Amino acid sequence: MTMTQAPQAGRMRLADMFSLSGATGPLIGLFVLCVFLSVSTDAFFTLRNLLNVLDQITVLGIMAVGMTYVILIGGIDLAVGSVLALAMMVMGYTANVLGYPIGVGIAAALVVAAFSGAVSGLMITLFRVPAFISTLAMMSIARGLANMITDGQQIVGFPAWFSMLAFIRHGGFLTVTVALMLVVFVLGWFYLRYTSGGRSLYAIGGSPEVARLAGINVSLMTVGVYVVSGVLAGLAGIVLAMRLDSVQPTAGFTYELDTIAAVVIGGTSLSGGQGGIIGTIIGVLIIGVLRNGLNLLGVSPFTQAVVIGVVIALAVAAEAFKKR
Amino acid sequence: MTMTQAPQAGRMRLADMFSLSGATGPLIGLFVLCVFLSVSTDAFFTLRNLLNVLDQITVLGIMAVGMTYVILIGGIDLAVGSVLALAMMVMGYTANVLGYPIGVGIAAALVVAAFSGAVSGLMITLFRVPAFISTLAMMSIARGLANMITDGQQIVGFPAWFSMLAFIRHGGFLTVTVALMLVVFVLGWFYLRYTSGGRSLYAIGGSPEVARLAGINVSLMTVGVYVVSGVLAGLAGIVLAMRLDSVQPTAGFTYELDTIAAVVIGGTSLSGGQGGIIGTIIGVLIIGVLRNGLNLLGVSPFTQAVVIGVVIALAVAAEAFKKR
Amino acid sequence: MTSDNSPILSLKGIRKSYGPIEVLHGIDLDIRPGEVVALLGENGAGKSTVSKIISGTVPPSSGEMTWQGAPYAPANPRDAIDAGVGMIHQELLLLPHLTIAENVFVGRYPRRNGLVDRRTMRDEASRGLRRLGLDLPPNRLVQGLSTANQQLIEIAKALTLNARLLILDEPTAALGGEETQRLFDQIRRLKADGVGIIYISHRLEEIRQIADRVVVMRDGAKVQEFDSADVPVRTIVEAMVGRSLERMFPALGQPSAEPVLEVQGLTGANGRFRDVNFAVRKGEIFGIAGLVGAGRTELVRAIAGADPIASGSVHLEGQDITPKSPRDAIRSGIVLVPEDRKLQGLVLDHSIAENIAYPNLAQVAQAGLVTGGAVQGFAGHNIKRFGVKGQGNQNANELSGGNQQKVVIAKWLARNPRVVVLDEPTRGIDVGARSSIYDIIAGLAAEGVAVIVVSSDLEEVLGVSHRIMVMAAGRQAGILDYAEANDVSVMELATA
Amino acid sequence: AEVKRLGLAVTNLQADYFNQIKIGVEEYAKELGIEVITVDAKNDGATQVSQVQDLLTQDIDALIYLPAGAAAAAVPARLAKAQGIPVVNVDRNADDEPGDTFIATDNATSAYEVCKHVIGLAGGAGKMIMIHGQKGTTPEVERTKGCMQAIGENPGVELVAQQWSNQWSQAEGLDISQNLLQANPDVTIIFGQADGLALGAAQGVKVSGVEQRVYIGGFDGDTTALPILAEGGFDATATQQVRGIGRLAVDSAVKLAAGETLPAEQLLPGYLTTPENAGEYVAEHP
Ligand SMILES: Nc1ncnc2c1ncn2[C@@H]1O[C@H](COP(=O)(O)OP(=O)(O)OP(=O)(O)O)[C@@H](O)[C@H]1O
Ligand SMILES: Nc1ncnc2c1ncn2[C@@H]1O[C@H](COP(=O)(O)OP(=O)(O)OP(=O)(O)O)[C@@H](O)[C@H]1O
Ligand SMILES: [Mg+2]
Ligand SMILES: [Mg+2]
Repeated sequence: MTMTQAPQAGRMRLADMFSLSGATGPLIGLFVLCVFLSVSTDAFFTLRNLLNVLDQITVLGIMAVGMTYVILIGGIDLAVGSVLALAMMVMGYTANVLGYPIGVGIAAALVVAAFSGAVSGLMITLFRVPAFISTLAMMSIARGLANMITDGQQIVGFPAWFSMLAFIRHGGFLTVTVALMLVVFVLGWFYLRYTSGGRSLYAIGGSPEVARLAGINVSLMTVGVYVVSGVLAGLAGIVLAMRLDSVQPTAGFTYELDTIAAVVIGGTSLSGGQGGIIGTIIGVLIIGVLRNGLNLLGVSPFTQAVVIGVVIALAVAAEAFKKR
Repeated sequence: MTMTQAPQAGRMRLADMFSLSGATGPLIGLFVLCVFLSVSTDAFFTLRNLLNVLDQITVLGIMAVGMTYVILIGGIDLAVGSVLALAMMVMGYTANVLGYPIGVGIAAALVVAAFSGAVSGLMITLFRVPAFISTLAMMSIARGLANMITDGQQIVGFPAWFSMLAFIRHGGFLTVTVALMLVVFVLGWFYLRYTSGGRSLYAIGGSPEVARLAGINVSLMTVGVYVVSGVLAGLAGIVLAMRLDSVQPTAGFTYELDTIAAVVIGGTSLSGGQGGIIGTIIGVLIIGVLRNGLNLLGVSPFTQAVVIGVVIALAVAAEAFKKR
Repeated sequence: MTSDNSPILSLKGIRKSYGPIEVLHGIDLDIRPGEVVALLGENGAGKSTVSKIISGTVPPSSGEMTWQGAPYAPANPRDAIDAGVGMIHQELLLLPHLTIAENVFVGRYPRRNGLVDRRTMRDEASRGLRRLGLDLPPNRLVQGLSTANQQLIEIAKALTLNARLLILDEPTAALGGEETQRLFDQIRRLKADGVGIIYISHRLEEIRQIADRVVVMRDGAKVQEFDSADVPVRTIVEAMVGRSLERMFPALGQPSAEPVLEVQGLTGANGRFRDVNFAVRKGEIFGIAGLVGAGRTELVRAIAGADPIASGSVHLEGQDITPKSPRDAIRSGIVLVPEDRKLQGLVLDHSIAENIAYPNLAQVAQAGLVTGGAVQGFAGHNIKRFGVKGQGNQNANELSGGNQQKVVIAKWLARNPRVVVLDEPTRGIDVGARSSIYDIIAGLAAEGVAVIVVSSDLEEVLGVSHRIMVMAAGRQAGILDYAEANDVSVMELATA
Repeated sequence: AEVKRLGLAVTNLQADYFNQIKIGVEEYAKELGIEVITVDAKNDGATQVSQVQDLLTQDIDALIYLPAGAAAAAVPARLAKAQGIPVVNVDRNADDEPGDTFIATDNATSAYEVCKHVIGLAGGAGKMIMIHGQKGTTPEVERTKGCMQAIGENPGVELVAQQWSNQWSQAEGLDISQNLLQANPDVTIIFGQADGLALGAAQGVKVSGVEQRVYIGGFDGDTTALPILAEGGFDATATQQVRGIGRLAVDSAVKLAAGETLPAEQLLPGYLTTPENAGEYVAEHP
């Protein structure tokens, strides 16, 4: 008995760590997609292209971690795209117009992003405005503010090293931005799986009332989650600034939909309480690979829209079907 | 006792008919907004301008009725803006490229719009794809198809009477498009308040399982609601074509967010089961008056975004506060 | 026992109002360590409200509490938990998508090196469950567990709290006799450890077994206190309802020989019951008994079209009407009063009137139109008929649990069905109301309706049924006649 | 080197102007036997960086780059140059990383001519409304500059109101003109910074029931707007040589790849188009 018990416990733990919680369907989808692309275009399955895909998902990937938390507690954050733009502009303005060091600009950007998240969170908890509406309002406000900073103009002229963080591949492999994304993934996953705060998010998503009765400070956690989502959107804005070597108030338009799609494709339920970071990573990869692959295949942009819609629906439907 | 009973019953019935169900806060908001605009610009409180506002809300108003149903059953329809564009293009293509009469074009447009809604609805009921995702997918697909019809080009050259439907004010008052919107409002309101189908939508929104056990055909009603939402988006597309005297695959971009905002500002709850058409009309008016007023005041678009965000948040927060 | 200890908790002049309505009118209550105080009263008397105030779930409008001599005013459940108050709420509060272990430890995850210690969590949860005789893998999701099992998990959650004061609000409502005894063993153990316990139940026969003191509430006030549980049930009931109750169970009429509902070889799609055959006659009350998890709920849900059927058929008056959906069943005249009123019976944030109208919209409609007045009128009539304490325009979640149950019954009986299936019909219902529900059941039968009653309360099935089918592990173990049915014969079949 | 494969990164195919350039490039390249890979950034700079990365993995020999966003991002050009691939910027150019050559319509001059023309039609005086494109974008800034010059030369013209659109769209043109005419019913001149805005304004004039003749100028010479212009639906536009820009871009790419140096800027005039000469451009778009 003990002999069979021990390895089983070990196996359990591993399975537990990388629990796909509802993301096996998407994982299979990702796999099928990759096989299909490798067969149909030579350019896809090359190290250079795969590293490109990693580069290209950094912004989405970082935002998706925050969005996973938000959706896990049964909320939604429509403001991430605009907060990204606002944070970008704050950074650019602080660094290139006010002339502070870039580090100060980044700090200012993250503070503003956190503040935006906190405002959304407080509207939800204090004033009982549904998350959809409070973050929709914040989306409009943050976009307006981002534009007002420079009256709609972009800001350019960052030092050369800044943009290179997004493009120099250390060890022929990792750019700083990709490394940043990986760190965010690991921290986001670890918090959710192994801390009591992370576990509480699942309880809140399952039922805020049950969580409250169990002594969880639901309001505080909720505000915290929107702050995290805001900060990560801000961080994504800085990464985007590196990728663009400029900051623009129009950046991140409709990114919220991509981000939500990635999270949900990855198996996190919009009704809250179910899902996780591993699934989200798969969701982000599906969207990234799909975009990249359709470009490599030279599919017309109009057809791309149709294909992306169909794949999103299929990925989620496959999971739902599997469950039955 | 009988003497006080009778009038009270009568009062009850009236109050019941125009029940604001959660929209008194927004109604006050609308009133404050109108007073403010009347004071701050002469151009606002004129018959002509108010008729303009009516003209300008036709598209939003028609879509918002369908969206109210969708949100009432606890769903969401992100595809309305794209379905609007697809229906427009189908109408234009049938009438001006294939050369059928406009009536045929309109019929074709509505059939395609209904079909799009049915596909969303079936994805939700049959394949258990969450509404957010299935309609997000449909949004991408419909936009792609709308573009593919003419490879991204607009279509012009409708007969003169077509566009005049949106502009000739019969009796100095009602354009055909505004009349159409009013008819949609009345039918939408009547169905919801006075038929057993309408009541069932509330039950489904309150709890799909309770509704199912109560013998309501939840799947059928759900598909039906998305079909209605699709058809009304198609109708809104035709109204927009009249207003623009042209059809464009880019039309209706991000209209879904406006529509959802109007419905929720009007007191319909995103968690389903609560709300109604009267509230939605108020929500639509708030958005219409706000846009019109900010333009009359010459507010910069960047500041407009901030103001709109703040007003949305306030309108909904006021209602939530009142409830406590 | 240390009954002369100073109280851990005392309440003084606690009042509570919801809007203009005061539902508690100055409650005084002392709980001492190591004693079990039974809190009794009719539905809506205010028992749950008192418990919620103690556990920090709702704030009192006025009044004071002291905890071990110090002033005590919990602002939220966390404060109460930190002070040492544990509570099992009347409504089940489990998170279906989380594992059993996580549910047991929600909000207080065991930690090692600052991280959640999953192994301890699993082991502890497992141990807690086994004490209650439940052998479920702690990694299983709660989703899909029977109500009884969920109730036991809820109890395990409270037992592992290490509380100084434990409030159990109708913990046994969904349990069978054996589970109840295991719970009592645990309560005795806690008592010995000096934990104070408030025990709320409508099963008065339990009181004598477990309580040290009895407090009776009526309409938001404390009306009587007995210093021992050795009080005749009749006396307690009189204190509760303010009058004497003649009898519990009504006299049953004679069913006709003609079968109405016939179930042939029925097997559930998920295999929780297999090959069930029985027939219910016109005017007959057919009880279904069995241990928790025997598959009774699944069986009756299948008959009512709520769950898919793998094979077999359901016949109504000779016609095959095997339902594919609840809609089918309702059309044929079969209605189900479900086990879980919160998830299956009511839209909690809609009004009572609307809830009653939902399955009856065709009846409510006048000339095809459903007006607000018609809904109120229809509901008002049925609210009166079934003695619901509440107004038609009140939201269902403002009612006490027992009154919610009456609304669910009213909603289904309003449509004059031919077959009525009641799954745990008196769960959480007070004695007075319970006997009136039995009267309703007997009345239905007298009108020629075929009635099926599923209950874990043995006394109830025995008292109200013409025949009793006993289920064990998804199979029908036997059908007993009124004459041959008693606790012993039923239990023999159930454990066979 | 010889150009066999060309990458075309377009801002936003939803705008007719860019769509026409794309068609111009694709058709001409086909004549020359060059393969074109087209990607559409849908107005998003970040998407465009990703797309250019994808183009570069496909071994293109030259890049035609129409920058997305309010102004040109430098990174795509930089990425291409880092691989030794020549870059032809079209429509927008980045100051800090200009393309090897830059092709565009002379926005300011053309806008000046359109405004001068409609002001002339109105008799050199009157109240005027301007409906701007997306605030802060290069064409919006340049066209405003050009038109303001024409206004400045005619002291009788009073610019009574202006408002910005977010998407240069007809629906916005209609609502904005309706509202602005509401506040200023005696306006006689309107400049919409794109044909869509002008068409919306024409609709707005029709429905506001103003009595006086209102002269409307647009910009772009969209293929769908020109027939309407020909019938007098509005009064003037600047027809951009979209197909010409496309052809010039391909030629420039071929030359750059062959090692030639080209002027830093190649500005093509927009042709002032009125109902009289619109027919020519409908027959064959420049
Ligand atoms: N949120 C609320 N709003 C208004 N009234 C409420 C609310 N919650 C409870 N009540 C009322 O308070 C009274 C006491 O309810 P409570 O739940 O305490 O009764 P109870 O004794 O636990 O009854 P039961 O035995 O049925 O559980 C009832 O009349 C109920 O209608
Ligand atoms: N979805 C499910 N997945 C897995 N097991 C389930 C599911 N639903 C029920 N079960 C199990 O099936 C067995 C039969 O449950 P059922 O609810 O029919 O029992 P019952 O006799 O009605 O008992 P009670 O209602 O008293 O709990 C139980 O052991 C239950 O835990
Ligand atoms: Mg209670
Ligand atoms: Mg059961």
